[in-house]
Amino acid sequence: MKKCRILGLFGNFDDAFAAIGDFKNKKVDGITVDDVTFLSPIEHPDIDDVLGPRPSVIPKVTLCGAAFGITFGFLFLASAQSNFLIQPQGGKPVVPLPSNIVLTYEMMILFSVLFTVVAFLITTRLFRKRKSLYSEKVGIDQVAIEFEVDEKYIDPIKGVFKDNHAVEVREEVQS
Amino acid sequence: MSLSNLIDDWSRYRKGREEGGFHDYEHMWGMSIDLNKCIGCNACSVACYAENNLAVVGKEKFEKGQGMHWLRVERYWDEPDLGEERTSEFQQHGASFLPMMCQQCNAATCEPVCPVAATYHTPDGLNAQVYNRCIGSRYCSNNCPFRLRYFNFWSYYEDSWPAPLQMQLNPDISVRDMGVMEKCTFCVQRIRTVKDTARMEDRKVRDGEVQTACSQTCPTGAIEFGDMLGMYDPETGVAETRVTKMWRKHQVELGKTKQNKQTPEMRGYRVFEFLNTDPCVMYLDRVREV
Amino acid sequence: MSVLQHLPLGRFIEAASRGSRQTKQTVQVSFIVMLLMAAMALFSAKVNAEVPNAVPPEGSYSGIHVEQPIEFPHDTHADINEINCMYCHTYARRSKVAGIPPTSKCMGCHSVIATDKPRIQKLTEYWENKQPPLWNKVHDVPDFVHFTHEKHIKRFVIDNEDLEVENVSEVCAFCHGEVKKMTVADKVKPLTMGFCQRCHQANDGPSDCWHCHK
Amino acid sequence: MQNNEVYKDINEDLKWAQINKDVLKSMENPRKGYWISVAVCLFLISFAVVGEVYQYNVGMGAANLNWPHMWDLYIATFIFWIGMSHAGTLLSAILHIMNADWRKPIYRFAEAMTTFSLMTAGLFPMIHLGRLWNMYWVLPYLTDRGIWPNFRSPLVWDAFAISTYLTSSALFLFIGMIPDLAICRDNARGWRKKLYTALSLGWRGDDRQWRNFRRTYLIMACFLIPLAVSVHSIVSSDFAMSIMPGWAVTSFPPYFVAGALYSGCAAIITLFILLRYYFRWEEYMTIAILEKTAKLTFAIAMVWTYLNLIEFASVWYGHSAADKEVLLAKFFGPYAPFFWGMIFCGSVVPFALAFEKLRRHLPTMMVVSILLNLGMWLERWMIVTPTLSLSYHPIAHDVMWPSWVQWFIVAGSFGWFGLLFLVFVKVFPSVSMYECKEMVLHRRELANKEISPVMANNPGGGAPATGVSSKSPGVEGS
Repeated sequence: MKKCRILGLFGNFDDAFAAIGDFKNKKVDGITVDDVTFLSPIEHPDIDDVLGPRPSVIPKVTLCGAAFGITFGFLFLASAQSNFLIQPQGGKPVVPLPSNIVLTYEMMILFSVLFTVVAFLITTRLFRKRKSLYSEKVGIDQVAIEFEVDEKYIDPIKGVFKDNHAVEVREEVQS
Repeated sequence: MSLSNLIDDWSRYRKGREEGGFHDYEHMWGMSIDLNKCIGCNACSVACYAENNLAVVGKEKFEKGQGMHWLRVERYWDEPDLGEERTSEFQQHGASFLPMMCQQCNAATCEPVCPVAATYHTPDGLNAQVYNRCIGSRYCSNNCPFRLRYFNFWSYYEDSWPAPLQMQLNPDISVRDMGVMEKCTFCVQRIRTVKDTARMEDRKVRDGEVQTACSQTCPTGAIEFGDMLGMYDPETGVAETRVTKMWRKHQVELGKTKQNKQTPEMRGYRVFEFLNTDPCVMYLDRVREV
Repeated sequence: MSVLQHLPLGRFIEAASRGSRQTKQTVQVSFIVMLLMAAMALFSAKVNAEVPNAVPPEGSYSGIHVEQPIEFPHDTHADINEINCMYCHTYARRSKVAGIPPTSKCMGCHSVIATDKPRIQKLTEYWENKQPPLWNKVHDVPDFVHFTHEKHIKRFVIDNEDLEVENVSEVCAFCHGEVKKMTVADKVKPLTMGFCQRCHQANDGPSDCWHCHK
Repeated sequence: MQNNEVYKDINEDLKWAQINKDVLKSMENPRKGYWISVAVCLFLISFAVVGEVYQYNVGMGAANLNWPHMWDLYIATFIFWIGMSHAGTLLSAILHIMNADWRKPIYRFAEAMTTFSLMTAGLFPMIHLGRLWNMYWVLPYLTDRGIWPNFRSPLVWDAFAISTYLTSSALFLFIGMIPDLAICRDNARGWRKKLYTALSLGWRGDDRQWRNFRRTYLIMACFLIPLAVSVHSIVSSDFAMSIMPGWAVTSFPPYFVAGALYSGCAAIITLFILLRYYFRWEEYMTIAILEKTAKLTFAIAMVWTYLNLIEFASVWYGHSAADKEVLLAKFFGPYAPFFWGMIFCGSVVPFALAFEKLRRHLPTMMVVSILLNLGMWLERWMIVTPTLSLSYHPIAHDVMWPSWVQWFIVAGSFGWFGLLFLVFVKVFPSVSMYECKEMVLHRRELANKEISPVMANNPGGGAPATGVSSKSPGVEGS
């Protein structure tokens, strides 16, 4: 049993959506819509309707970032200030809240943004090795459907691609 | 830690402000300047130059406004009397003089704005300027309503003290270089010396022991300097100093934005009291015959 | 002193738990803070046995060697012959600077002692020419630092009842290193602000900037 | 129908391959005009370098600063550039959240402008320091000396806010550019190939990437808006937190934010026209988009004018003698020409934007936008300097004009910004390709709906509902 990758290029979104619809309707046994990887030059507004909901953890990570920013920011400032030996003198507060609120606010935004970006880089798997099955056409004006499946599904998938006017089909056997 | 400490400090601060804005002070140095006695001779200013290693910038730079005189004697010319024409710039009564040195505000506006905390309040109630911490953002001077902070716009020490004049520099105070803010310190080097001597002798500082260069030099004795908290007296314990007596007599109190004077004819006032900076220098208004 | 002092939170916790500033401090020490304190106790440096009631400052410095006109052997004087530091550096206990002894003080002994040694002969030459040897400064701090020997000697030697004055070199060693083991003095302590600051914190020295900078 | 063409934000018949081609073309073969611009920028920078080296060595006196003029053009120009940086946030973040898709062809360069003007602005607090070599003391770094920056100081808030803003906006620019960098990677050769391969981080446009990309972009936009507002209000607190007359104004934070958006919009119009002219981007930077930007600018100009009037009124009825004196000095004193110049440029000139004929005329718009920017720069100068000249203490009343060093450095900052921007347009796609495609798709769907609602309701009907059709030339070749 070898793992294979297969990619079908389509000339427009409608053909590709029709193909996904076919997979959804179980035209190929053992393949569901969750196996579909959809490559496109833009994010089509209807993509969620077609592929079904797929969750993203990014908002949660952002929330963590904001919480971390607030706690770390305030604790960092407060610890720095109460270690600052000359500050308690002269009847001034050791931990001045008004200015700490301003600075904590900035720290919250900074850490939220940083956490979001890091989460983005991880969840999109941008640092993985690039897969060979990639068409530059996706960057221009074509859309593609990709599967990573067992060898035996190759032919039925190819059939569905052909039925839906795929412009080009590529496949690759993993070593 | 921490949370209780934080809350404690915070409430301490609030309370402190209501009680007049200062507490836990070892001293609270203050001044009283009698403008009736001031004759505008500028001796105080000269003494300050000599004591504090002030740079002499030269006529050209002084005219550009880059001079550094920690103590400046300001001259004000009166308006002509009612119904009279102004005949010349100089009025017959002559000028009024106002010697201005750093007012050592207890709620100083220069302190919170310094980004590196080079200026802060000492336990002596002084408004400190740490030259070697200053990065020269000049925000403090911009936020000083009295404009009593001076900046080293150039590097002066080579021109100011050509050899062998550098030998007359006061070793107890640093020579400031380019890019540093500086101001009157109430002659902190003298205060420190006296305090150290007192500590070495295991006693307290006595009234009149510390003298600033200006008050020492003033030929008419217009400038009084002393501790606003009162001072140790070998006979009676803590006693009022001459300065506190002055302040009490003229019914000026620290920590107030508006003085509640029982007898309005008493002459004491503080400059820009309404700005709530709580300066430690009281002036006694000049009385003149009209 | 603890390792924690080098971390912002650690110093925060430590300063808070010590309650250094507040007299009426009510400290709420949580379980974690207690654990941290136990860790601090493990890591904290020992109080110097030779100098009671004092915590020596931490820090070392790769000493730079300063050439002197005469290689004065500190070890011979202070270690072998056990001469008190303050016998020659008299001014340490009464002024800001410790002072270099005048040549007359050297000659007080060396007009009779060890006159055959080449260094002593060199010294005698200076003495006879009425010229002081131009010693080079080893322990130099910037001009904006106003260090006073007097106050430190008072705190660690004179006011320190448990210390015998014979052991003063241990106090000097806080900042000058083991000079009595050196010949020509080298700078072996960093003498940076952090070095001063750590000692001030450990020994409750003043933290007001204007004590040293003015 | 023909007449309607000019009112369209983008032509829906635009081929997607054409978009790629047009944008990628802008990154190749600099023309003569480009090199001349680079030379001009380098020339300006060299002025600034001369000024700064001189000032660094002899002291701040070289800038003709004096007592009481401790700040002058440096801080004014600093606020100007910080203000300029709000353009990108406005166009890319606020309009993104509000779903205004006409922003799509022009937001990329506005974002770049944000980052570069922040990089320019960040230089000024350093330049104005008396001891530049110690500027890192403002940052809260760990040191064994037990000293920290003074967290109460608005200047430290500035350091926090600006570094946060710079980080966030640079990341925002970069994240938004990743899909376009992938396109560049597919088409580039040589060193560019390596650069884009590294920068595009292996983007291939699968659905997981797009989904997370959209979320990230939206979240960052949501954070960038309050950040931008806080940055300029913190900059305003440099003044508003003081007690000086003319500075301690409660309305400064909104006033500064409005001024920032204003100058940012004006700068967008300037660069819009320049880019459209240089790269022949009539298809993307359409007159219709320019009009919308101009209307936005006009609205913000009116807000700014209103806040100005409010400030005058509150001073006038506030009965503070010193405040009133500073205000009168602005009106009639030595700074009056600059003050009235600011009022003219900032409040009168924008009325040109109220006329459709002028809005659609590019040379006029160019002149207007430059005048608006000039007005905004004067505004900052008029905030900083008159207060220093005429504060509480009468003995410190003085007028001082900036020296050549200050003017050189201010001019050099424009060169520095220009150089960064010029490098950007040649190395990175300054029009967002994927978002133009989205825009085309969106417009086409709208158009189809208008033409035949039956077809639009029946997506499986085989109509060319997207920008790509099987008959497009790109597909036939394969």
